[in-house]
Amino acid sequence: MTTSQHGDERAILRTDGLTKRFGGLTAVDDISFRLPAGEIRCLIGPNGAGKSTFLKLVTGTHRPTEGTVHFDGEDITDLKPHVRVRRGMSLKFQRISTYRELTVEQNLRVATQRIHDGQDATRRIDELLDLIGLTAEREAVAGSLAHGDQQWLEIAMAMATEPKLLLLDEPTAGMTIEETRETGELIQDLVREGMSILVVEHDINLVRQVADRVTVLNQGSMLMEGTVAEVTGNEDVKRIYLGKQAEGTA
Amino acid sequence: MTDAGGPGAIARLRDLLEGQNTLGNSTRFWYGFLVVVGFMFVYPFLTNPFVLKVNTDYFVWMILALSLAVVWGYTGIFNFGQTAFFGLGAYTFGIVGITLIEVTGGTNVAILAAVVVTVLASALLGYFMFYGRIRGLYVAILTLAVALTGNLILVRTTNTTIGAAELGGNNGVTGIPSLTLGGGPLSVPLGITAQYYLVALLLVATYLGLRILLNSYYGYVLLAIREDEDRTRMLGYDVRKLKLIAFSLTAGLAGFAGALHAAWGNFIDPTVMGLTAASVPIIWVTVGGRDTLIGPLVAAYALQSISTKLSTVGSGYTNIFLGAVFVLVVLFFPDGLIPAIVARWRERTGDGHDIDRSNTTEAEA
Amino acid sequence: MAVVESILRFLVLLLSFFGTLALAGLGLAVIFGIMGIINFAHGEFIMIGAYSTSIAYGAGIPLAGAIVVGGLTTGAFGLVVERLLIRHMYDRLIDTLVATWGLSLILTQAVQIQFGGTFGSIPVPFGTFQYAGFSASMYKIVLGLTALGLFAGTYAVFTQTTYGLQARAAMQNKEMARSLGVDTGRTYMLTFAFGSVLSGIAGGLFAPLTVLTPTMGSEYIVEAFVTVIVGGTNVLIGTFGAALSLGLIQTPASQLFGTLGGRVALLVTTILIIRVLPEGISGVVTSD
Amino acid sequence: MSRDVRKRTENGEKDSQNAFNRRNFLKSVTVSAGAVSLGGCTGQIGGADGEGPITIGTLYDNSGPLGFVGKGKDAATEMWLEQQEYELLGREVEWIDYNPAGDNTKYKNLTRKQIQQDDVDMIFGALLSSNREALRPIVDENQQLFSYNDWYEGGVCDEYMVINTTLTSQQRPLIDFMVENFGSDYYALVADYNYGRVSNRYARHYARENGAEPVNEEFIPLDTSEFGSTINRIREEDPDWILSLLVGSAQYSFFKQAESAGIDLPYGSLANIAGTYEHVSFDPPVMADTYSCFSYFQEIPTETNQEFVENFQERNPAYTKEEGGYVFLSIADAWNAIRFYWNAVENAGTVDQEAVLAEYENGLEMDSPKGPVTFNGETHHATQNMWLAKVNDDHSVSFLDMDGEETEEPIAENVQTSEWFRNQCNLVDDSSWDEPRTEYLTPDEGDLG
Repeated sequence: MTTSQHGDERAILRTDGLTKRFGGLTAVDDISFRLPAGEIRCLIGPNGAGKSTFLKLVTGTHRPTEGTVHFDGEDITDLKPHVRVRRGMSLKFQRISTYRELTVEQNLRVATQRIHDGQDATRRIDELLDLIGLTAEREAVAGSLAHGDQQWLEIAMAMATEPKLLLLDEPTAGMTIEETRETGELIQDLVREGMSILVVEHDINLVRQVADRVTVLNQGSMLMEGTVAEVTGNEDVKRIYLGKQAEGTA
Repeated sequence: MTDAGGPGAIARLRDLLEGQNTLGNSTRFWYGFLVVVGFMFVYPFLTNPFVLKVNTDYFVWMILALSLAVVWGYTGIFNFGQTAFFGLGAYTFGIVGITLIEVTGGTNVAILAAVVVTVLASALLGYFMFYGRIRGLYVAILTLAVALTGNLILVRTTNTTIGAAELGGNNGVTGIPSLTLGGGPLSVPLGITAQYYLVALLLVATYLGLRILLNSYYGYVLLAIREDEDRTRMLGYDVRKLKLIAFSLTAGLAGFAGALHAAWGNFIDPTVMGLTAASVPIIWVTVGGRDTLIGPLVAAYALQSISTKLSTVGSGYTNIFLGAVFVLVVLFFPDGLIPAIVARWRERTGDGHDIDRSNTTEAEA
Repeated sequence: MAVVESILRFLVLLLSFFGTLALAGLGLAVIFGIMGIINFAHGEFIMIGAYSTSIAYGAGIPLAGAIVVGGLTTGAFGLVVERLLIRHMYDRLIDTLVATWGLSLILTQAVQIQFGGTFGSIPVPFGTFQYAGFSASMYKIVLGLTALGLFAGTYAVFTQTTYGLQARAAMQNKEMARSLGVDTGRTYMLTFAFGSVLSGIAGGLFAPLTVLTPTMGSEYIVEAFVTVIVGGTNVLIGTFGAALSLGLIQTPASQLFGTLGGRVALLVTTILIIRVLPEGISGVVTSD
Repeated sequence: MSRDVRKRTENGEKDSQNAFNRRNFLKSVTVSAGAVSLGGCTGQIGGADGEGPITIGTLYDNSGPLGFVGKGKDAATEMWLEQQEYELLGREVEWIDYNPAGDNTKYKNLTRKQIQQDDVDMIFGALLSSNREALRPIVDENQQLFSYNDWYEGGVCDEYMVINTTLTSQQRPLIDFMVENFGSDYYALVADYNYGRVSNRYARHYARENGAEPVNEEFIPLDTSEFGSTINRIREEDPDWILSLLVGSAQYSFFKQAESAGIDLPYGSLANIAGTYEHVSFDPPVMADTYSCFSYFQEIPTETNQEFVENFQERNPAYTKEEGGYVFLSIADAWNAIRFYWNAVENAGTVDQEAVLAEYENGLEMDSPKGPVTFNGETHHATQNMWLAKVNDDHSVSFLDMDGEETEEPIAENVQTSEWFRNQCNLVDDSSWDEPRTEYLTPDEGDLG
């Protein structure tokens, strides 16, 4: 278990002994995690490894049974989700959650209007539309967009709150290879702008393309952490991914 | 290409009033709007006092329709008991009005009291519901249960007197003062025509005010809450607090309309909180169109005047006709009449969208 | 003996409140549970059941048979309504609410025009239940037991028949059921008809106890609504649990504070239960 | 940072999106403009007095819970107008019949419409007290002569209202009879709204004058149809008889449930049989042993009444026993109301409302299905005979005198309003057309002394 090279105080996100139990089941088991500012971290692990629950503990949707969460140096364990967002955190949901019956512009305006108002909000919307190539779809109803476009729209909405930390929950689910690659490029652009990104992802191509470091979860606890090369070469990781098929059940 | 070079002020005003969230953003709409408002203000010279008096009440019901259009149509909070707040406003106005009419001579305090009491009561109920994570159909049933309990209590107030007002149980409160203009010694009770103009003015002001609200920051937030509360929470909005605010302010508007109704008829009785009364505004908003303001307005006016018209025919068929209207509209115009008419109009004229974007380069039709 | 008498009195009262709530609510619950829609004309379906039972009884059919006739007539009527109206608005809760409200206005007025103010009544059968100084209407007891019987019958339909299997599948997850080849359209049609039969039978059972008027449906709509909503989406467990708990509260309340006390207690309990159990009773029981 | 990551233009289906152009929006507002005028209809000028048609307005529910009552009153009004061939003082009579359907706001609007637009000479209307109280301010404001003729708890002292019906205070003989023949402990079942509560106050007062006391007074919400707890309570209290002030089809189910629960106490009813004919709707013996005191029953044995009932049932078969109907009190009251008006107009020789009211006030007298009735000028209420009916085991009705013997005579003749009300309300001396008294008096405990 290698500790991160950067000092704790520069960590944008830090969890200490984070645990979540649902009745008998321990979904997240004593995870101490550091995400340095400006890093793209991928969180991988087989289904049921606790990735989503961990994310929900970070966003505040669930309250931890034990342990604390620190964001940009502040203890946010007891803060409500919307307050954490105002502190600079933003989430793209696992299930596509654009406002399906509202137009693309209305979707983006809801996201940006808390930061910018009036004209510069419109300017910001135009930039975002241009960035994700949906300028022509401005008036279209979000629900009518293609699957990939909807994922992009929601990523743009998450970016629109100009967060310090962007949480992406399987952002490329249902995307073509080409679209996945383009998503990777977008993520790298964002980091260059100073944003830290935590991506929960299965698609190994995206992980290779974007990840600075990778954290592997298995059955609720942290199996290992390291660069893409270290992780993909590691026997344990192979076992929990490949071995699982061999043994049949987890 | 903005519209025909109106002075900056009009353009700024239109920018406030218009937006994606409300129907009617083109110049022709505003011309039509001005024609209707003009007709409303010329109407007293064309007809007799009876028709004015009846139309004044329709305008009051239209304000109630607007309040439900915002809380349910736009915010998605299915408030089945909005008429309970309408009734609460009416009763508060009646009690305070009767008690103070000699003292202050005016009804301004009574109107204020009606709105304040309704906002507080609804804030209490709203806190009870939204901070208890109650959603969807359960909000509807809970608000309906509150309305029915209100009805049950009010029917028993046969010999209860609050201030100088006898609640009169099933017979309701009588002798409620009409609206007076100004306050204190110089307050003047309004005649039928004056009441008509005042309520017409209040209706237009409420409509335009809500247009501005719905196209502003809050309008987008309300729509977002209706569509997906979790997504909205993760964009940094305190959803529970915003729902509570939306719920109590629209209830206050309903209470205000209730006060106007009590002043209009100098009377209010517990049936205003019954099951039948509770479902009527729901039907206006559904028939008119759930995510518009104009839909419920037109539906409220049309259905109330048709219902009165039919009762003068003395036929027992009023309910059959109204029932048939509800069934057919929901069957053939699921999104409501007005959106259907607009959609059909757009198909015929090939209009993509009626958004009057000043920066689109297309030629003005 | 006084203790036995008051226990019996409490039980009979509980049985009659439970019976009324359960019978009024079951038909509505079946439709709400499986199709996710509220039939606002449910009261008028009960009225149709009562009227057709009264007509059958008047034609000489014994009460039990007349009630079955009432149930089947209402079922047939429900089928027609489903095919003409409800079929076009599955899963659209608000639209079905308004459409069925329109239907209820039409039905009440049509029956008023056709049959006038009040309609032929049925005498209360079975006389009086006597036990050591305690006497109660035997029919009330039979009513409560019949309600239990109907629950058992509904349970049997849901567990033993293919329709029941498909209905429960559609209730759990409509898309999944459809992908497994369940013709939800047909299942919904049968569900609405089945719910209507239950409402009709309830109407037939209530007929002897009350006066038949076009507006009699409104007496039951609030009870039915409250029972179904407090019960939650699971048809059997929810409705049964709600009818029992509300009955348990309404019984002492009405004994202590009279009928008004019972009525206020019912509404206040509903408000509290919804607050404590946002998904209703079945939310608690079925959520693992 | 606007790097066009996605090559949109290559993808064909995006271009098919039709280009935006600003189109104007339908003048949907014209729909609402049209509707605005829908509500308006130009005024008709009613016959100024002296010539032109006489217009009579009626406001009785044709639908809703009391639809059957309103329809009965309309049928009685129509029978009379047809007998008069729609002619009065040699002038044509126009009948304007609206259906407020039990909605108080509609009562207000339609009253206003009949007064201001149809310019009616007389209005007959309102069933519940709440309907009357909703429209009374409009009647007073416009000085419109108005006949209220449905049984109520009494107390209206209004210059412009003429009332002919049964008042609770006139039903005193029932209480005296029940206490005398059955005992002094009674259980009161009171419909929980104004009529029930005020009538109960009268009943309790008369009972106490006879030394009787209610063992319990239960106030029951109008839409209650489940009486298990009430029946239990009655059995606990074990009263001598039951006072019924039950109103509404829901509450009548008490009788059936009590019957099947083995309660066989005599019922003294101030609110059943005459107006709502439970003895016809229910099968025997549910209503057996019920005593009711009203000014009118279909079974009243006088020759005038039998003739009236035959005529009415012949024209309206729905009200025959075979069709489960009954010629109930409200029908007879409506019949008397329009005939009082006819007499007053014929005496006054004009339809000028103030003159017609003057005729009412100096006392009209006429025979009627109820027997002879006179109109009391001071109180604006009718004075009439009261009949005490008993429902036998086979639900037939027989009339009794104070000692319970069968009779063909009313139990009390020329019964006026209560003494308390007569002292409070003298519309001849202390009220006039232009300085009117328009009150609604409710007796408190002490008032009925």
